[in-house]
Amino acid sequence: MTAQAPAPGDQPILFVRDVHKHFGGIQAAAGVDLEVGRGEIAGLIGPNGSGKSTLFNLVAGMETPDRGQILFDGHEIGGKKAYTIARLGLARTFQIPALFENMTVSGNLLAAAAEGHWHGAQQRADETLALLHLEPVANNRASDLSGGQQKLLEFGRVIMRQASLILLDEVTAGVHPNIRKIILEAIARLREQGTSFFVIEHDMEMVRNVCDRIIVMDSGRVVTSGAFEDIVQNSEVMQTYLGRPQ
Amino acid sequence: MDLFLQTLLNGLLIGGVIATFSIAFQLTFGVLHVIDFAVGAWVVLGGYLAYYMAAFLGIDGFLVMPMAFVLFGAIGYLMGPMIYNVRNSRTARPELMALALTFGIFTLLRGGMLTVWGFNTHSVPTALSGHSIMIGPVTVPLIRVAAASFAVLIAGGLFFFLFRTRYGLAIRATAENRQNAALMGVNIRRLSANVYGLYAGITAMSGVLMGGIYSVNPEIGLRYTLFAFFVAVLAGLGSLGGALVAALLLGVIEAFVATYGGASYSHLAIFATLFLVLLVSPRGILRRGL
Amino acid sequence: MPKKDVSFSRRTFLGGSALALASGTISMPFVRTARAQAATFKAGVITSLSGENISGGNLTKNGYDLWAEAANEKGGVEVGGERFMVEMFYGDDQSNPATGADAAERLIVQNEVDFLLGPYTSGSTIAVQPICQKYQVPMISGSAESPNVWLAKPEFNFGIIPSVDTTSGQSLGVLAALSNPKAKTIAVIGVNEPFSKETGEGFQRGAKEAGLEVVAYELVPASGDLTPVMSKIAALNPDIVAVGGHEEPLINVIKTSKSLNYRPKALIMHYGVTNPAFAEALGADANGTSGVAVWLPTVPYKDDLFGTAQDYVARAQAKFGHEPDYTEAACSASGLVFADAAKRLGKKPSLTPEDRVALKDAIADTDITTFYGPIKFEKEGDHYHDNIQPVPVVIQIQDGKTVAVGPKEAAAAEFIYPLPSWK
Amino acid sequence: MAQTMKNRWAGLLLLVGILVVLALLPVLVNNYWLRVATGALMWAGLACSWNMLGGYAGYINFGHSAFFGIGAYATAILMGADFAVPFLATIPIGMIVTALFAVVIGAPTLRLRGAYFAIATWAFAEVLMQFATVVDFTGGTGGIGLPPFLNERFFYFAMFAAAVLTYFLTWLLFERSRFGLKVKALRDHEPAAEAMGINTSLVKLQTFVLSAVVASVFGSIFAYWVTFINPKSVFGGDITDQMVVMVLLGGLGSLWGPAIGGVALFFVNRLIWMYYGDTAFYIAILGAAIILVVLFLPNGIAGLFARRSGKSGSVLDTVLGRLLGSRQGGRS
Repeated sequence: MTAQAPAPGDQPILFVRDVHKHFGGIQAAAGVDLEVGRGEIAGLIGPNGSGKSTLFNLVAGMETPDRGQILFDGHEIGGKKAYTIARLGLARTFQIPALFENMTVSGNLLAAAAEGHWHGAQQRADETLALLHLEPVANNRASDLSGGQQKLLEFGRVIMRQASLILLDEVTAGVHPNIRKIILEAIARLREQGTSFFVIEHDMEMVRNVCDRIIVMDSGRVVTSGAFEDIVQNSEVMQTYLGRPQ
Repeated sequence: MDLFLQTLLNGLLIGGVIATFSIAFQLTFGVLHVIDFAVGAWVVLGGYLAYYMAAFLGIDGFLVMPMAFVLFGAIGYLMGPMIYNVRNSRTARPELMALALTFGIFTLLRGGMLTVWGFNTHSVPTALSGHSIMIGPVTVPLIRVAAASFAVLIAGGLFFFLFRTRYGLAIRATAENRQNAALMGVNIRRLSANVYGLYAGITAMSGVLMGGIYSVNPEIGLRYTLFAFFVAVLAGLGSLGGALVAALLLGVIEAFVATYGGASYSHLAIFATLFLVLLVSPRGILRRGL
Repeated sequence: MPKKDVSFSRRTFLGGSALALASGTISMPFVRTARAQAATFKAGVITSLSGENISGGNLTKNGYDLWAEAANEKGGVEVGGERFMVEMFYGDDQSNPATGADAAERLIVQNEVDFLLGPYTSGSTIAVQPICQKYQVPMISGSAESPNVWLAKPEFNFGIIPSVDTTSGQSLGVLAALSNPKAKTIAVIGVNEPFSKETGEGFQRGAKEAGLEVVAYELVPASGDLTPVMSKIAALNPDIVAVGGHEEPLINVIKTSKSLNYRPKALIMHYGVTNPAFAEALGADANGTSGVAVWLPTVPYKDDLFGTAQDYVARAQAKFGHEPDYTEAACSASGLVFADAAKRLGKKPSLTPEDRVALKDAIADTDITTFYGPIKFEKEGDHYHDNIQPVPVVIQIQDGKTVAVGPKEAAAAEFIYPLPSWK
Repeated sequence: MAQTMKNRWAGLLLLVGILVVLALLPVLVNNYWLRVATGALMWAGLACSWNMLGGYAGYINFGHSAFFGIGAYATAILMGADFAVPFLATIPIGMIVTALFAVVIGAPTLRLRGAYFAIATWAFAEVLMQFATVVDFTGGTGGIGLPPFLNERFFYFAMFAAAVLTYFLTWLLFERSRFGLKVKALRDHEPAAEAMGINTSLVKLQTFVLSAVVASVFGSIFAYWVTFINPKSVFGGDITDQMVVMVLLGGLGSLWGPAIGGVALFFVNRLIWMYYGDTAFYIAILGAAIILVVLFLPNGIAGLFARRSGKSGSVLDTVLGRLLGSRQGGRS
């Protein structure tokens, strides 16, 4: 694993090499290697406890890797502060919605744009509200939203970041099909604008429809990656994954 | 050398005294997630009960302790659900509203005591007050030893209760996560009544001892609140073992600074220590806080 | 909201004020108080009725009330052959100087008092002095013993009790002279709070003047545990331990020293010892403790209103259920100073601003003897407007009673020295 | 839309009306009530300064009196014979000293969360109080007097100006700018705020320093007004306690909540104090009042007037819920 980082220009948007992280005796990341290409939607699957969320936290700057290299858009970001990474153009959602509960829905969107994307934020907030069908609740407190609406708002904040790479952590888990549809449309829209996605997802249907490529993790390592159909045909991998229900 | 030993003992016993009213306090934070401003008022109420029992019925302070436990335990039991409701309400900052509620309770009790019992300072007579024994060159005040033993006993008892009994398990599960508790079929409102009652009862008992060691008047409650808070934070909120260690540490610092550095600096040293420890180890000295 | 009769019953006051609270809340800010029909002298009492100094604050209130009651029994304060009732107004300073200033402004502006009776604490007194100056209202202080009170030469403030730096020091000379075999060493503890610290400093100076060696001088925080300091002092084993503090730390000093089984040959405290609550709280353990008092129930003075000091004691005993201490006495004497000055001034109530300035000058010329003793205010120096006439008496608690033990001419009992050990 | 515009104009009119009345107050009421109003303005301003960090940023500062005290002591010491600095010049010096303290203390302390932060700040205030008690240049425990300036109107207008500025600044920074959005975002979810590119440590520190500096201005005016301060009277924990209770009563994290709470509590305190002043009973009344507000007005007095939207219940709902104990939220 001594591959050099690719030259700028054709480099992937996210490049992870040999990243380790342990909590006490638990090895949550044990030498993770992966890339996410520009304009790609990469899916990350694996059983619970396989290190998916830890990987997201490492990439987004919520955790510091013990060692290894994380490049985002050509910048070394391993161990950098979360807000620094965010300002470079990386945005994420949280598995459990992490809304600004006491702010209004539009306040949540504006706050997301407050650092670095303030120009025209009000207009983009209105557009985002329309895109996500949140206009009727624009002035409600975020904590008063239904679960599905909270997922939408969480996604809306990410849109406001105008990010080049978006990490989505189970963004459609447990939501009503209508809301899932809204989210999928929004993902498609952003993709047209050249945004890359890195998605943790348990719903195979969603993975199949949305992701260009699948990365499979187990026990803190990347097991394999490839097109959805290829992975599904590799019964050993599916055994690993599907054999352990969540 | 003799003075050194005496100072060490003084410090440990001051720590033991502080621990008596700080340990049960950990329970309210650990289980109910409430910072109870009223802790000092429970201490003072216990002291007053003992004073009146002694003054009018001639009952020794130590015999009043079970009475204090039952009486203030019952009052606490009745108040527990109210505090629990505020703490778990859907306001913007329920933990703050709970703090404000206990501040209101503290103020009400203080004003009530001043109005009803007046302003004089009283003392609680106990069988051990003023008695001491000599161990080598060191004088050991017995009432303080009793208080320190009480603290250890309470800490041990609570520890056993929480970690070795079924109901203790329920309490810990509730502390961890309310949903868990609900799944286990625990009636959380009743549990919060029990916990607050237990805490108020124990704290009032410690108040009897405080009245024996120091003195009682309605205005001294805030002092106990202050120290209980400091011990709790130094210990790591909710940590029982930490509370003992933290109280002893504060006591020893106070004693050594007062003896060898100048008494006027003793509180400066205590507060500065607390502040610095928090900066270095944000979850208390044992790093076990919530 | 004037009360027509002067009654100090708490219940009537509460009842009346509940009504007033209902009716007066809205109109109060904008309407000046209506005048009572019969002219009265209005006295404004500022003191600590809540907060940490509540204990002493109530002593001052007792003293002031006792004078008003006695004066009103005789039909009031006499001016030009006529008598005018005294009406009392209270302002709680909540043991906080800023609130004390609020209280003064309220009493002067809102209640239009003719003069003020001063706070218990020196801090409040200092904060109130500028208000007195602003409105030219004289204030007579029956407590406030800190020397700081008089350093700024307050034109409108007068003190009945000699400031503590003059009394605590002198008392050690008396004590040293009484001790037999003669005491040589002393340790001084001062609680680090206003008054108590200055008392400690006074003891320290007085010890040197009395030829005593100061082996330890310890300032302790107001809520500190006293065992470390007592242990340290026990190890040094001085003949005398002197303590400056208020009631609560004084009680704790005794309890702590007993629990450490250490007893100096003499233990002297300033203030608080003479407060009956002290002996009551400690019971037999209080015996043997010495204190400094500028007045005692046994002093041989008298005046027209209260009669002898013993008559005064009987009156206080009947009303409060305990022997008055010197703060209560000095506060009652404050009223006598006012009555005397008002009589000499000859102006009927209510006093105009010019009258109040003249009243201030009249008070400054006071030269009377009361049950409390002689009263005459300094006209210059560091104790400007303080009455430093009274000679401090060293007292000792013997069998639960406060008795004078020195100086020789005032002594009513033998000084017990050295004190027996605790066991 | 027309309705909101109408409401906005009504609000503005009310605000102008209040300001006019306040500006004319010295000719409307006597000196005592002017003094009470001066105190009320001070407490409204102090409560607002506490609310900057406590309400908007969600960090409960139990040691806010430290900064009030630094301002007060800066003015008292500088106006003393040794320096003889004119009063108005002491205010900016006090602000600078306070800001330095706030940076040094805030940077490490703001890493703590919840109760730990609250009690660390309390400890800090106690350290300062003990320090002021044991050193000499503060006058020690005996306190320090200032040259009396006996012009009640000057102090009224000084407090008035300081309070108006404080509220204007709060409105501008926390309600009308993206700084406020960042502060509220970190209050509600710090990791999420970081993920949105917000440097939460910096924003917290800025808020902390701002709130400290505002408190120090009031401390400066207070010291000169009262003419005498001692460690207890300006560093005392009860000063912070009052600010906290005022904000909670008025409405946490709202612009006008602290003003309503501050003025209401101060006036109620003074009224009870006036009529029940010879007993300590008013303390009990105060305590009961606080309990009742917490139980029945959990969103503060300002919450009564707030626009209710979505699923938040009405006041009546809340009251009934509290009485019947039926409200069991899931939040922990």
